[in-house]
Formats: sequence, C-alpha cells, structure tokens
Amino acid sequence: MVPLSYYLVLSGILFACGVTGFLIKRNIITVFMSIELMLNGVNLSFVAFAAQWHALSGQVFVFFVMVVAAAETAVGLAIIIAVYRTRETLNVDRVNLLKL
Amino acid sequence: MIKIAIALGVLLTAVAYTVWLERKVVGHIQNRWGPTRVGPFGLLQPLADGVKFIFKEDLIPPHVYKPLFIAAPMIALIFALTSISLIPVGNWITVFGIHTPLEIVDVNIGLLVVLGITSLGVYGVALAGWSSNSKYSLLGGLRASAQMVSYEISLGLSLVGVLIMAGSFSLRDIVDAQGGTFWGFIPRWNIFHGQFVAFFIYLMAAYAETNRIPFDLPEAETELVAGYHTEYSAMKFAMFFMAEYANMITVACLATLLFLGGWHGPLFGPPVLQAILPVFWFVAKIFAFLFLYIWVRGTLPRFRYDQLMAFGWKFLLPLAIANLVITALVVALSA
Amino acid sequence: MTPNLYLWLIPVLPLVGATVNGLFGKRFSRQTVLAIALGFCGAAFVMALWIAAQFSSLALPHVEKLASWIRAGDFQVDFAFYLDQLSLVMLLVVTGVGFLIHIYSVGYMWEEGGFYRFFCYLNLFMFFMLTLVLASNYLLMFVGWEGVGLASYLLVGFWFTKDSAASAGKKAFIVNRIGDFGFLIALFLMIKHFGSLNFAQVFRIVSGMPAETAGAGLLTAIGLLLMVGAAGKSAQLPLYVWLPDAMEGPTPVSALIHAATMVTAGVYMVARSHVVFDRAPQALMVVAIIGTLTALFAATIGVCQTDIKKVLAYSTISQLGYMFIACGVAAYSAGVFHLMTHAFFKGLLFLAAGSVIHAVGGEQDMRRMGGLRHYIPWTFWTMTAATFAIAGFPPFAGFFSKDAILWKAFSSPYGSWVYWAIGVFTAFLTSFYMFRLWFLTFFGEYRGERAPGHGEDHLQVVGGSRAGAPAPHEHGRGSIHESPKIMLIPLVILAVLSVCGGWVGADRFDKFLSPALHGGSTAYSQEDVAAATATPEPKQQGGSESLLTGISVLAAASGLFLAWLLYQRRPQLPREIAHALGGFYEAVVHKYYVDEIYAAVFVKPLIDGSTRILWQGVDRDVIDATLDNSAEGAREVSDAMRQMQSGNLRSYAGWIAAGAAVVIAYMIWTGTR
Amino acid sequence: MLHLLVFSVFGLVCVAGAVNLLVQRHPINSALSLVVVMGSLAVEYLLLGAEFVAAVQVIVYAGAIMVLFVFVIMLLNAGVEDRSKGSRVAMLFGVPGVLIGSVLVAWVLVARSGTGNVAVGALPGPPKVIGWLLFHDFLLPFEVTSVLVLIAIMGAVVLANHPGSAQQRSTQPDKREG
Repeated sequence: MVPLSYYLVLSGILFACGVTGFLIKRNIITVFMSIELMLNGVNLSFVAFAAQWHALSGQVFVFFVMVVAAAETAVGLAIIIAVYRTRETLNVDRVNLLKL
Repeated sequence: MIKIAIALGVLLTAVAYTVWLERKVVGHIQNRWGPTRVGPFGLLQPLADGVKFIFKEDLIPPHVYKPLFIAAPMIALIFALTSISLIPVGNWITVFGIHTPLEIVDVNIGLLVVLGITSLGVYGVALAGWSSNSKYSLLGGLRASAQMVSYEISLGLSLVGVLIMAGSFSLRDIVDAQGGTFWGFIPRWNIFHGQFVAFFIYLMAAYAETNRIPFDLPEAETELVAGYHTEYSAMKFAMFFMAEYANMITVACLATLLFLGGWHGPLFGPPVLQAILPVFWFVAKIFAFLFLYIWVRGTLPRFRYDQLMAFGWKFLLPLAIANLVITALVVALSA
Repeated sequence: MTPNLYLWLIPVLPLVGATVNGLFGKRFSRQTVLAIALGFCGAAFVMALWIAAQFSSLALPHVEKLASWIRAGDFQVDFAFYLDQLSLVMLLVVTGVGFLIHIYSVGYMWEEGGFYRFFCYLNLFMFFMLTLVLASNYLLMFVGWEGVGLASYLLVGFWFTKDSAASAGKKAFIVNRIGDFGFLIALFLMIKHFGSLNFAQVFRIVSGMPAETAGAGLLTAIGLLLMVGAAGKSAQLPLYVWLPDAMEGPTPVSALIHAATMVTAGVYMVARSHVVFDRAPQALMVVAIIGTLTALFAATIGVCQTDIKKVLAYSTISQLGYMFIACGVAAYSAGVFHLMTHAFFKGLLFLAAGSVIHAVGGEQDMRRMGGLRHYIPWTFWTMTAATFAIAGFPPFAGFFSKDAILWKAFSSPYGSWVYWAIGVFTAFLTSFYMFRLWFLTFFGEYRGERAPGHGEDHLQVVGGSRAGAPAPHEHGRGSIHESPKIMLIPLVILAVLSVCGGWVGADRFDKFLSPALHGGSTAYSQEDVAAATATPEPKQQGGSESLLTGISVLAAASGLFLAWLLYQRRPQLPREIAHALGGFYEAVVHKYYVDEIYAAVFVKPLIDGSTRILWQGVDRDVIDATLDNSAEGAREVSDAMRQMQSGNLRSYAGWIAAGAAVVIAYMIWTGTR
Repeated sequence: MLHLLVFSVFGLVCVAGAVNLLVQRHPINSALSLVVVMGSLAVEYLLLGAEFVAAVQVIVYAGAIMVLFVFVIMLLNAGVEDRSKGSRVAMLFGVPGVLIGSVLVAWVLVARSGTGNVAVGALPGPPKVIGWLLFHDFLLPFEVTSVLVLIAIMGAVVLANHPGSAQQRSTQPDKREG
C-alpha cells in the first residue's frame, strides 16, 4: 500500500526535472525531450489520482495526453529538422531570428 | 525459474536450428545441399558457427560511440528473448506435481506487452546503426528503424481483428477462443474464422519487422554491406544474428497463437500422449510458419526502399484498417 | 395715464450718433461727423429741456418700461427708465454740459487725427451716462456704470500711440473695475435679500424694515459696498489714483468726464440710494469720513502741482470729497446742488485750461506760462469767473453750494464740527491753489519759449516733475493766439452759469429735490421725516449760519491773499518755504508716493505671484509635468517590456516557467488556505 | 511491502533517468535515459493497476515517440552540446531555488494528501471497460484528437518535405519573381 503522495512527489520531481531541463539545456531536441518528461510526470499524477478515486476517466486522459504528445513531437521534430537545415545548428541561443 | 531456464534453452537451440534449417532449405531451393559436413546432415553446423563466433576476434573500430556500440546488440537480444516469455506454449499440464500453464507469465494484456517489446526492439537496430559511426551502418540503421516503425502499425492493426473476435488481450483466451471446429472438420482457427486477410497482413508486417528477405533492405549486401551490423564482429554480430532469429521465432509463435489456433489440434491416444499432443501441435505449426519464412526468403527478390515504404503505408495499412472495420462490423452484427 | 415721455429716446439718440460716426465716420468729412455728433447730442439736450418744461405736470416718480430684460423666476429686471427731480437735475447737467463740451471739442480737436473716432466715443459716453442716470433699477444703472468706465478708458487712451496715454486708460479702467466689484457685490446682496433691483421695490422694502434692527448689518454692508463703487467711480481716497493720470486724454475729455459727469455718477448713486444710507448710520459716517479725508488730501497735493490739468484734477477730487461730505451728513440735496455748480465751474476751468494749452501750443506746465491775460483775454475772464466760483466768493455759484455743504456738515444730526473745520481749511487750500494757478498762468511775465519777445527760460522757483510730455501735435503758427470763437462760446456760457448757477439758492434747490430725496413713498419711516424737518430748522439759527458763511468767505479771501503774496509780490518766497518744509514738501510733490505704494503693494505681488506661482508653479510643474511624466512612464514601461521580446528562446522558456510557477504557487496557496 | 519496494526502486530509476537527461551532454544519451524513465513509469502504472496504460505507454511513448527522437538525433547528428560556462547567477539561484521549490512541493503533497493510499491493481476493469469509456463518455475528445493527429501528420510532412524545393525557394527568390 503506497500512499498516494509518494506518486505525487515522484511526478513532481519528474516535472521539476523536466522544467529545469527545459530551462538549462541548449540543444533544441533535449529541450523537447524535457517537455516530454514533463508530460510523463503529469501522466503519472493522472493515473495516481485515477487509481485513488477508482475513476477510469483518469486513464482516458492519459491517452489523450499521449496522443497530443505524439502529435506535438511529430510537428516539433519536423520543425527542428527545418531549423537545422537552414541554421546548421541546434543550439537554442543561435536560433533567435524570427524569420527561420 | 525452471520454466524460464527450460524456455530459454529451448529457444536458443531452436534459434540455432532455425539457422541450420534456413541454410538447408535455402540451399535446397538453390539446388545445393546446404551444410552437410558437420555431423549427419550438417546438424552440428550451428554448434560449429557458435564456436566460430565465440573465438573470433572481437574488434571494435575507432571513433565508435563505445558505450552504445556495445550496448546495442545486447538491447536487441534482450528484447527479442523477453518476448518469448509471454507466449503460452500449451495447455495446463501437471509435471512432477506442479500444475502450471505452459508459459512463463500470464498477463491479461499479453498481446500488448509483446507488441511493446517488439517495438522496443527497434532501439537495438537504430543505436547499432548510429553508434558504429559509418555511413553504411547509419543509413542501414535509419532504414531499418523506419521500416520497423512503420510496419509495426500495420502489424498492430492486423492483430486487432483477432482481438475483436477473442474479446481479450490475453493470449491464452485468444487460443481458447480458437478451440472447437466448424462443421466437424474445419478447426475454428482464426485463419479460417474470417481472419484470413488479417493473417496475410500479419505475415507481410512480420517479415518487415524482422527484416527478412522481401524487406531485407537494412542488411542488403549489395548496397549497405551488412547494414547496421557491418562494424560488428564476432560475439556482437552473433548476438544480432540470434536476436534476429529469436524475433522470427517470436513472430512465428504469435502467428500460431493468433491465427493457427495455438495448441489446438486433434487429440488422440492415451492421456500421457494427450498431454503432450498440444505442445506437439504448437511446435508443428511454428515449424510450418518458419518453413514458410525460409521458403519466402529463398524465392522472393528484395524490395527497393521506396517501394518498401510505399507498400507499407499505401497498401498494407489501408488493408489492415479495412479488415479491422469489416471484422468489427461482423462482430457487432453477429453479437 | 401719465403721458409717454419716450424717456428711452434720450439715451438712444447719442447711441445712434455714436454708431453712425463709429461705423461710417472714416468716410465722412469732418463737417458731417461734426454735424452728426452735435446733432444727436443736441437733440438729447432738447428732449431733456422738453421734459423739464412739462415736469411740473408729471406724477413723479414717472417710470417707463421699454422692454423686459431678465425674467428668472420671481427675479425680474427690465429696460425701464425712472424720472424724478434728482434724475431730471442730473439729466439737465449731463446733456447741457455735455453739449457745450461737444461744441468746444469741435474747435479743440479740429487738427487732431481720428476726429470721427473722438466724437463717436463722446456720443457713446453720453449714451452710457444717460442710461446710468435714467435707469430705474440698479442693474441698468450698472450697465451705464460700466459703459461710462469703458468710454472713459477709450477717451483717456485716445492718443493710444502715446504709451503713457494707453497705460493711463488701462489704469482708469482697472481702478474703476475694482470699485465696480464692490458695487456688484452690493447688487448681489440686494438680489438675495430683496429679491429685486428696481429702485421702487428696493426702497419700499428697505423703508419697510424697522430701523436699527436685524436689517442694520445688511444695510450697512450694502451701503459700504455701494460706497466702494462710488469711491471707485468718483475717485475717492483709496481709488482716486486713476484721475490724475487720466489727464493724458484730450482736455475736453477731462472736462466732460472728469469734471462734469462721470465722476459725479458716484454722488448720484449715493443720493439715489439715500434710503439705504439713511438706515445705515455707520455707512453714512464712513462716507463722510472718506469725503473729508479725500477733500483735504487732494487739496494738499493740488497745492504743489505744476501741471495745470493736474491741479484741476486734484481740485476735482477735492470738490468730490465735499459732495461726499454732504451725502455723508445726509444732506443729499446740498451734495447734488454742489455737484451741479461744480459741473459748471469745473467744466469751465478745464475748458479754459484747454484753450490756454491750445494757445501756448500744447504747453501744460504752468511754470512755462505767465502773463497770458494780454494774449487770451476771453479765456482769462471766463477762467477768472470760474476761479472765483470754485474758491467760493459770495456772488458766484461755488459759494452757495459749498457754504450749504459746510453748514449742513456742521448742523446735520449726522455731521459734526470736525467735518466743518476740515471743510473750511480745505476751502482755504482750494482757493489758494486755484489763485496760485490763476496768478502763475495769467500774471507776471511769460516764461515759455513760444513767446515772441521773451526768449529766456526761467528755471521756475517751484520744483515738481514736468507733467506729461507736451501735446503731441504742435500747433505751429508760432505766437500765442486766442482760441477760435467756437471754443470761446461754451466758455462764456459756462461762465454765465457758474456765476448765476448759485443764485438758485440751496434752500429752493433743496425744496425742489426733497420729494425725490425725502418724500418719495409715504411709507417713509418717522425718523426719516424728522431728518427732513431737521434741515429747515437752520432758519431759526440764522445767526450761526451767517457766521459760518462769513468764516468760509474769509477763508477764501485769505487763500487769495496768500496766493497773491507768494506768486505776485515775492516770487522767491515759495522756494524758501519749499526748503523750509524739506521732506514734507518732497512727499507732497510726489503725491505722497501713493502710486509707488500701490504698485509695490498690489501690482508687483500680483504680477510676481501669477508668474511664479501660477505660471511656473501650477502650469509648468503640475500640468505639463503630469502629461510628460505619464508619457515618459509609458515609454519606460514599454521599454522594460521590450526586453522580454529578445528572441532568445531560453529567456522565453524562463518567462514561461516563471509564469507557471506563479500559477502553481497561487493554486497551492488557494488550495491550502 | 513488495509493492512499496518495487515502487521505490522504479521511482529511483525514474528520477535517475530524469536527472541523467539533464546531466548528459550528448542528446542520444539523454534520449536513452528518457526511454529508461518511460519504461520505469510503465512499471509504475502497472503498480497502480493500469496495465493497459502501461502497455500503451511502452508502445506509444517508448516505442514510437522516442524512436522518432532517436531517429532525428541520428539524422541530424548534431554534435555534443557545448557546455556553457553556466552563469554563476543561474547556479547561485537556480539550484537552491529548484531544491527549495521541490522540497516545498513535496512537503505540501506529503502533508496535505495523506488521505488515501493506493493498493496494487486497484484500478478495476480490463481494457474493455476503458475502450467502452473511450468511445462513450469521451467520444468528442477522441474525435478531436484524431483530427489533431491528422493535422500534425500533415504539418510534419509539409515542414520536412524535400529540402531541395525549400532550398530553391529561399536561395533565388528574385529569379523566380523576375
């Protein structure tokens, strides 16, 4: 019997790592990955709460989050490729002009 | 734990002898004998290969991303082997007083887990391709992973038809659903039970998944030397080789479970015999499937990469979806 | 039904003259301008005479309503004209003297530029003065009051090219406005408490009030405020400074405005609202005090003035002081009588002075004149008549009216011997400076450059600042010459009036005015009637009155003798006296530095205050500052925000994270609260 | 007890993976560490009884999305991330800030929600029920997400289309217009 709060703490930590990664990392892809990490953190808390209140809808939400994440990844990576092609670099700091 | 050991042992020998089988069959197809020197009918050939692989010099080229280079084959092998654990070989048997189902783990979403693991298999290939730091291997790795990812979808969809019929993810339930016969003599296997198209799609996707002949592009000798495992030597190459064949066997098992009715078959003879017969039937079907594998390998030419991708996305996927819709319709109407 | 006298026609005639001259004057030749101006003014004079002729048959007071002007709830003001004895006298004085001055100024202004403009202003002035006099309510009177102020501004500043003239005009107008301010507040009080401004209603309410009771405070206030207005208009002590400077205007202007009509408006107003003043003894006392002080003060300054017109200006102030003494002691009829006689001889004095200046080619400084009696005999004789009249020698008009005032000052229940004593001393001073002027101008030898024979230029014994620049238009024609006939005729007429004007006699004049001043509505309180009866008593004490008269004549004679002694017999004496008096003399010469004091006390702080406080302080620092700062603030804020759009992805990420953190914190905070 | 043990083990694995994602300099390593995190999360879901979610997590996240990431990393072959000097301010405020923040959050969570604890396999129902729920209660979101995915696919295709054509357009714009 694991108290719910442990799950929440874990998801909190994941989320925190995601945020710090999002802030610190220079490589766009890594930034992107930390976003995925954040989403996973959220998923965990979803499922945890769903489990606690025995409500299946929590899980369904996880699916939707996944779908969105997938869509986002697809588009994001496409953009990254486009950025790389024109900028020859993935370093976030150099990609600062509005016109790609 | 014993079961795991037994299963592992069986699998490895099976892998070895599939290799042997494949070389014999291809040889015969190409009108030559295949391995005959080592042991009667070359039966010991796999053993010889194994020894060869072990003693060969395991050279690691420079500028290679060392950690991943070593890890890649392991990942591939691990995932290939773990998927076997979920496959129920036979029905309940009582051996030495232990009443256990003939499978290592019974999970009510077995099929999904298997799918998950096969999808993880891609990493092995991709990382291998990338870490060996050469153009050929990189391209091979990319192609292989792209191929595997895209065919995974059609594989998944083809299975859904079966799931709808069976109503559950658990492999055992699916097999049980295939018990009994139609009008006395046609067994109620899914292949006949309205899922023939699905079987066909599954076949194609399976070949692609394991990078076998028609979809053999990643290791195509002519273009990419050995594809992603060009840089690998000895033991690591052996691992990849074994992983590949293990995947083949897993896919074969799945096929039998889902489409060929698992261990269902006519049962006759004394109870001891009846206990063993399901296992026999199961092995026989796998053997048939593998034979089909090898047979196809021997005959069909290789796809060009764009043909391969086009076939995968433009033909196989829509077919799978159509099949899915039809089966859903049928099930909904009949229920 | 009282016959319709078309009273409104009297003021309207000069108005029509003024507009015609004003609008089309430039195109008319001088003759036509002249004809229009004189014609309309004369018509008004004839109308006045026609009304005077049938006056006895009228039921007084005769009110004619022309049109309604303001109708706000129960407060009504309309264009209505009020005729009674007092306004008739004023009417005759204004139109008569005005008409004579019109004729005179034809000669005087003949060579001047802006001929039509001058006459247009004169007619305009007549219109406003007549409106003031004939108004039946305070508001219409106030219209006239302001109009007259405006006309005086225009006329004083007639030679607006001359800087001193323009500033004198401004000064006159502003000081009058200060007086009008007091007058206005009085009107407001009346509206608030009496609900109306019509003379009839106001006087009925006031007389209805029990005397010396609750109303006292109010009536005193109104009285004092009216006094302020009168002081402003009639140049009494605090607000007299504008009159001497108003001499910048052409002499006929001074004659008309500063001798005969405008300045008397104050006296007329006080006389008209005698009902209010009767109920406010304190106000009356204040009026009397101001009157005496002004008389004395102006007389002392007049003594040492060297500019002929300045002397006359101060003498006007002093005489007005006399009239206010009369009003102050509730002897309104005496005041009005003196007003009439004063109009005659002071108008004559100014016109004569004008012809003297005209003769000597614009020279106004007495020290440059002398011995002119041979050159301009007519002016000399008319001026002599006026001088004797103002000094108060028996046969002349001045004696009767001044003596009446002095007697009333002594005998009236409100008066006291102090007024009388100062009055007599002022009379002595008046006769002294008048004869000083007389001797300096007409006797001794000629001291100006203009004279054919006498080239040398004596530095006159008496110091004193040169008053005003010489008239801008030299009169050419070298020698001193008598004024043309057109100027002399009015002088002669006025001389005759100032001689026999007095014969009317104070008592008969008093009886003539009494219905207007004392009779009026029957509701006059008992006390008021008593005051009326008090005046005829002097008959019994005939003796003391003749004694006082004797004393005043003696004062006049001693004034003459002293002037003769100082300026005729031993001309060097004045210089010695001047040295003896030293500082005091300097102060008097410089008009007690009153102008400088006013400037320092009022004008300078006002200007500095407005610049430093209003302009720099409020306008720049407050208003502009707020605008600029807000703009500055907006720019800074936007600048700060601009940093955020740096294009650096990681900074965006940082902002997003910060935002998310805040939201989470808020959620937690609300959650856990 | 087993449940708690398994939870803590895989929790630690998760955290280690996440931290590794931050620490690693080469994206490929961080990608793999992310796969590890997802795997351990899948196990966590199993602990919570949500097998179907775990399976989907493995298949979708680990199997598909991360493959995409690895794929792109391999494709672009971007070099090792150059380590910036790490401004002192960031270190000074960042690290302690994050620590304090997480401690605070953890404390709040632990203190506040000591309500329920979760049993193994608590979630009822085989995937069938989830399927039923998905298509009944959440039909609209399901359809919307499907459209979303469609758009995403199209977007991805357009964005990543043949570099040649994109190249031409951008390099010789004037010729084309001229």
